[in-house]
Amino acid sequence: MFSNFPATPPQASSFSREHDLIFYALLALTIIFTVMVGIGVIYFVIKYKRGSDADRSRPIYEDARLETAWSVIPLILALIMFYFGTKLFITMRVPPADAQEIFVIGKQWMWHVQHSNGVRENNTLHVPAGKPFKLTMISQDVIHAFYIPAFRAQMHVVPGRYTTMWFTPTQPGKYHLFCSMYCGTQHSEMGGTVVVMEPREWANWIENGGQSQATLTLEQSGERLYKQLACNNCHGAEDNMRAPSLYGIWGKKRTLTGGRSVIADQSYLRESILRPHNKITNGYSNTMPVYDGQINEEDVLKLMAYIKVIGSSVGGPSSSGTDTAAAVLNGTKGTMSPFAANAIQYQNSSMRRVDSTPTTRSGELAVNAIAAQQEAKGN
Amino acid sequence: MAAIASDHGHGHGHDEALHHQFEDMEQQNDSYIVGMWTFLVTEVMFFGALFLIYTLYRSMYQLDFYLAHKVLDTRMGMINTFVLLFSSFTVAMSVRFAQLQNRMGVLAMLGITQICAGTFMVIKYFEYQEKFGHHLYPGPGFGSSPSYLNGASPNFAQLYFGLYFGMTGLHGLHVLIGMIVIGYLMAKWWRNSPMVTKDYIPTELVGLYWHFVDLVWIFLFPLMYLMPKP
Amino acid sequence: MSAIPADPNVTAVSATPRTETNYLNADWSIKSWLLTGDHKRIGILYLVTVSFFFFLGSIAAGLIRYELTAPAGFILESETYNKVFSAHGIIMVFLFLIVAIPAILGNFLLPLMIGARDMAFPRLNLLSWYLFMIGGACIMGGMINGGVDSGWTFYVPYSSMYANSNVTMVLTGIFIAGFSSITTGINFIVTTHKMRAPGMTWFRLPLMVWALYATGVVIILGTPVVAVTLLCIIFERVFHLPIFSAELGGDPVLFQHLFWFYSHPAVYIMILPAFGVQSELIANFARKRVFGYHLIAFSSLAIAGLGFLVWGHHMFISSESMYQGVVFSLISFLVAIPSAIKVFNWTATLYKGNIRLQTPMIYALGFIGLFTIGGLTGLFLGCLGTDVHLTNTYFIVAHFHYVMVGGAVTAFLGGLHYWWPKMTGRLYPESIAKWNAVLVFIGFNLTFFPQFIVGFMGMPRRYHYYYFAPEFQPYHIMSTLGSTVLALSFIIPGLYLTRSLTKGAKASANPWGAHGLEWETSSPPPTSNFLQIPVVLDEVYDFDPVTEHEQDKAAQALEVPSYLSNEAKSIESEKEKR
Amino acid sequence: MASTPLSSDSKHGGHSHIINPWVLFFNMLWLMFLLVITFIASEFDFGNVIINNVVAMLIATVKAVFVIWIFMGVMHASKLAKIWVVTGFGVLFLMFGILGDYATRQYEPVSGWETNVPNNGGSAFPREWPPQKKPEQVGENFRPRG
Repeated sequence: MFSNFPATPPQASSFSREHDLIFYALLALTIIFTVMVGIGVIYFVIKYKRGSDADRSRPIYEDARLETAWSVIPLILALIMFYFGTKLFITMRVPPADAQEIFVIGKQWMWHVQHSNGVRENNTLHVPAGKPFKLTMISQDVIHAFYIPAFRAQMHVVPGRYTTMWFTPTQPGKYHLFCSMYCGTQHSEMGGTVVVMEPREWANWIENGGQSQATLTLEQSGERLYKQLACNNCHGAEDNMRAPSLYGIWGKKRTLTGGRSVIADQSYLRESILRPHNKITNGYSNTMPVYDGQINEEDVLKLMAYIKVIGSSVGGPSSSGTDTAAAVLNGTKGTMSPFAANAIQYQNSSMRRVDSTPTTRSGELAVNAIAAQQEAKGN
Repeated sequence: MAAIASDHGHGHGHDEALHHQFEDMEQQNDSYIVGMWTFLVTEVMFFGALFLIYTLYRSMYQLDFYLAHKVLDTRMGMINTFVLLFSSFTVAMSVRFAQLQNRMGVLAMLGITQICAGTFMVIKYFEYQEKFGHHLYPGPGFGSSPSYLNGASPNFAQLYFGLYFGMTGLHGLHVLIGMIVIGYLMAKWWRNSPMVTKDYIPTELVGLYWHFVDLVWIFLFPLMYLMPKP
Repeated sequence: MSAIPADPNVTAVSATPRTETNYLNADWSIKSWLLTGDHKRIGILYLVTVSFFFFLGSIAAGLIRYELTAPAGFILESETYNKVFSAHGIIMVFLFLIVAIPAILGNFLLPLMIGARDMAFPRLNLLSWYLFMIGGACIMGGMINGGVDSGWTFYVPYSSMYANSNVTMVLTGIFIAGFSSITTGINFIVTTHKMRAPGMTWFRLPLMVWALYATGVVIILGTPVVAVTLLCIIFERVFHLPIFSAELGGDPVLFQHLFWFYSHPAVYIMILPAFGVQSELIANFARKRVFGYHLIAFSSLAIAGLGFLVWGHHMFISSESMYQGVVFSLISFLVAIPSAIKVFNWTATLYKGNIRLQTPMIYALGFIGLFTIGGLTGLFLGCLGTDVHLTNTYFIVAHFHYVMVGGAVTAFLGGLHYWWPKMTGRLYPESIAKWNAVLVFIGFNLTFFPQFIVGFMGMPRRYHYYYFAPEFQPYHIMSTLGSTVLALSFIIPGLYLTRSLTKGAKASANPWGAHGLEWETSSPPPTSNFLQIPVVLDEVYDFDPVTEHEQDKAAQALEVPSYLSNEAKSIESEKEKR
Repeated sequence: MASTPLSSDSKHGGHSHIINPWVLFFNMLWLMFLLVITFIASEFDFGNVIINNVVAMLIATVKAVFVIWIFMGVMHASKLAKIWVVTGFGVLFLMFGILGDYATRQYEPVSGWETNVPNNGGSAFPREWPPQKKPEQVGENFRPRG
């Protein structure tokens, strides 16, 4: 029909087509029988209405042949439909051996999905087109039902026992995910989106821990921002006409115009980014634009992290100090414990794109952040 | 419909025990018996559902149920079964006496039945008391004396005792209701009320009910008290 | 058409002379009503109370529909919405549908139809009304006290561990109301077996009696199971006896098994009496014996029997074993056949009849249409493959409303109109009633047809919000518009039927010229139903459309409206005076 | 009519057949004997837990039949009452069809891991067994899950 007034759900899994065929066959039967009965009723009512001159002689009250006919014909039709329906159902209930397993936990009122490589998401499910998936599901509290209309797949999620469903998505796109078994106050909001991706896109996604791009550390995103804001046009590796280099600046004493001097610490750097005209380094003029109100505190923090990295290096980029910087930026993380690296990543989570999920934030990485803290305490 | 007036209207209108809607005593008695049986069928389904739940859980957790059931006192269960079987006999006898319109016989038999029912309830009371004392009532304090669990999983043992208290409790409730009904019937007989003396059916109905209570216990006893070792 | 739907042989047929005292005016005191053993008075008591509950349930339905016009709701909180739909379900199922036709029409008609003075156990019958009232009061008490939000199905562990404590009270109410049904069922069975008038053989019974008998059997065998299942939840809540607790290894799905073991047959408690009413209406307004009487009678029993074998089709996706699912699906397809037979037989009854399109007949014809759609959409849900997608959606909501409202309520209204003169001794205004019957049909389809579509699109049932799926909204708006029409069409009969109690024309013993023992006695009948117990000599539905048609023709030739008997004429002139 | 004993008026009482008291008495003795048999059978191992249970239930059923047939007077009751008794137990039997679900679940061709745990009835909570290997648990209400 009209695109903004749909009457059918999208077909997005390997079951959809077969399901819809059976559905429309049943629909045709329904229409045929309803119309038959309807026409029969209307015709008889008009013809044999009181006072009409229709022939009423020799009425029939019982007719074994007729009654057998309309018992047996619907029976045969019913059995045919039963056969096809059952065939589809058995397909739906028997996952293929190569199906990849996904674990689903239902709780009031959210879906918690865990992919087999540990990627977690809440109220969303990312799957690639063309690959069978088997969902093993359990509930933490009451009975829920995992329902994806576009896949024609639905299964109860029961506490105390695993239930399974499987499907092969076929059509990339975003589809509804519902909880269809009444589960309490926010039952209607227990749902979200199923995102069917192109296989390659999905492979990337799952590789990057549930995000379309690899997560960046605070420093990495600072570097990106540094280039984005074109800081590097002036603040290069060496001092130049326009601006001093920031390499090796961290913790150094800076002489300002007017003779005052300050230590290049966080608060100085912050002020110099936001309101550079307040403290101008000796020998330079006030050419840097004011970033106050232009970038937010988060960006300042990122820039600060990057400047700290390059500022801690000695001299130019070729000097030994930058190795650490490069190591940090490249994600090899130097001597940092893996927990700490995760902690940084955790701190960095605000960089995430919209399709990232809150659990990644509060899940594994968060746990590692806490572990890192404890590790630090222990040391 | 060409219907003609029937010639047998209230032919037995003078019969005190005959209700106005019936034609004769036979129809009335038959109706009451059939009515009571339909009611008993509902009772069968009522307890049947519980037996079904019990069967399922026991087949799932045989060993735990076996270990948990050891706490029950088989002797007490046996005595209770004997008591109920005997009371069934006395009730059957009271129906017989009612048919013979032997008022004292009925009263004596129903009296013995009441004593049996009382004995049953007293024994049940002691059994329950023991379970409560051993912290075997399901709920937060369950199994705080683990030695009484005989090593059964506290979870599954709780299921067992949940069903034990549920089923024997409902059965006990039926015994109590039976005692009240029999007491009422005895009062009627005592006062020589024509409702019971002229018509044995009320006594028969109470008897049927009491036999049903016995019937439930006949299944409850081996299921709850006498589990074979898995 | 005249306001008096009369028949040429009205006065000729009514064998019993009209008496001044009837069951209504025999005694006016309130005590005489509250302590009555008279099945007719109990039927009227049920009518009053059940209408009240229907009113409450309808208000809840209206709230639901109104709320759903907006994707994010606009008058109710989610919690309130859940309580409202639970109230709608609980009231409509336990306090209206299960009781409506059996306890109102069944109670009133069963002894009249078989030629008995009363039910076999009048006091039990009265007890059943009191149990119903106590149960209803408990349910209402729980709802006034804050309401329950567990839905009418009370699935564990939601109802046993997560819902609020009102559940206990409401469940107690349902438990008690269940015993009310059981007592009614016992009465139906014993009455049908033992109280038939001389000559009333099994195959002379009106089909309504067959249907009520089958209903009684279903009530007797099913209700105790749900009673004990709900009792288990009470145990769990009040006495901490874990029965379905998943934490301790119990199985919540077992609750569903036991619940549907009753609740599927309960569907037949609701619809079988409707079949009975339908057969009566079709036969009496087509002026013809029901086509395939035996087959319809047996199909009632077949439905009652097979109804106990299909409970699992509510659980295809609730982790029930796949193998059992296949078996249940097969039996569900088989149970569709007796229903289909009935529809075809009713249609075939019209053939060569002498059809009178009066109000009850319009309801009956509407029933055929709606029940056909309701029944056939049941196949979508009995069919395993499609059920996986459609269950728990608005498709299933639409399906069972087609069967329950389109079937049971339509039949109830038709039956109420048909037997209204017998119950009250008054005639209702025919023309407005006729148009209203058409309105019910239109309003109903407008309300529930869009729900099939929105269900197929995947809108889950019991959803308060759907802001994340705005494509559902147009259908909800259509549905709400339809429900306004439907609500109107339920209010109108309430008004004109109430008005007819005092203002309506007096009805003769047999205003329809219908066939059946209940029309042999006066309207309203005397307390003892029949002055003398009738002896039945002729077959059921012994109409003769040919002769009737000839009589009509002859009367037309004389230009005298044949249906105006002397009695009716006098009423007509009285009306003119007024 | 009402003053005469009902037994003498066979037409009046319909099926009110008066059972010989000795029949009732011996029925009681027989039931008590069966009760003792039940007890003995429960102590005796017939080789298989299923057979043991079936034997116990068979004896109970025999007892039930004697209660229904003689004490409850179905022996002399109308055909209708008999039909109802049979229907009641028949539908009860149907209801036990619910167990078919649990019996067939384990054959489902789903590669789940819950089926690896034998005799756990499909419950996701694994049972720890045998118990004697466990350390003594004192004062602990619930065994840790999983």
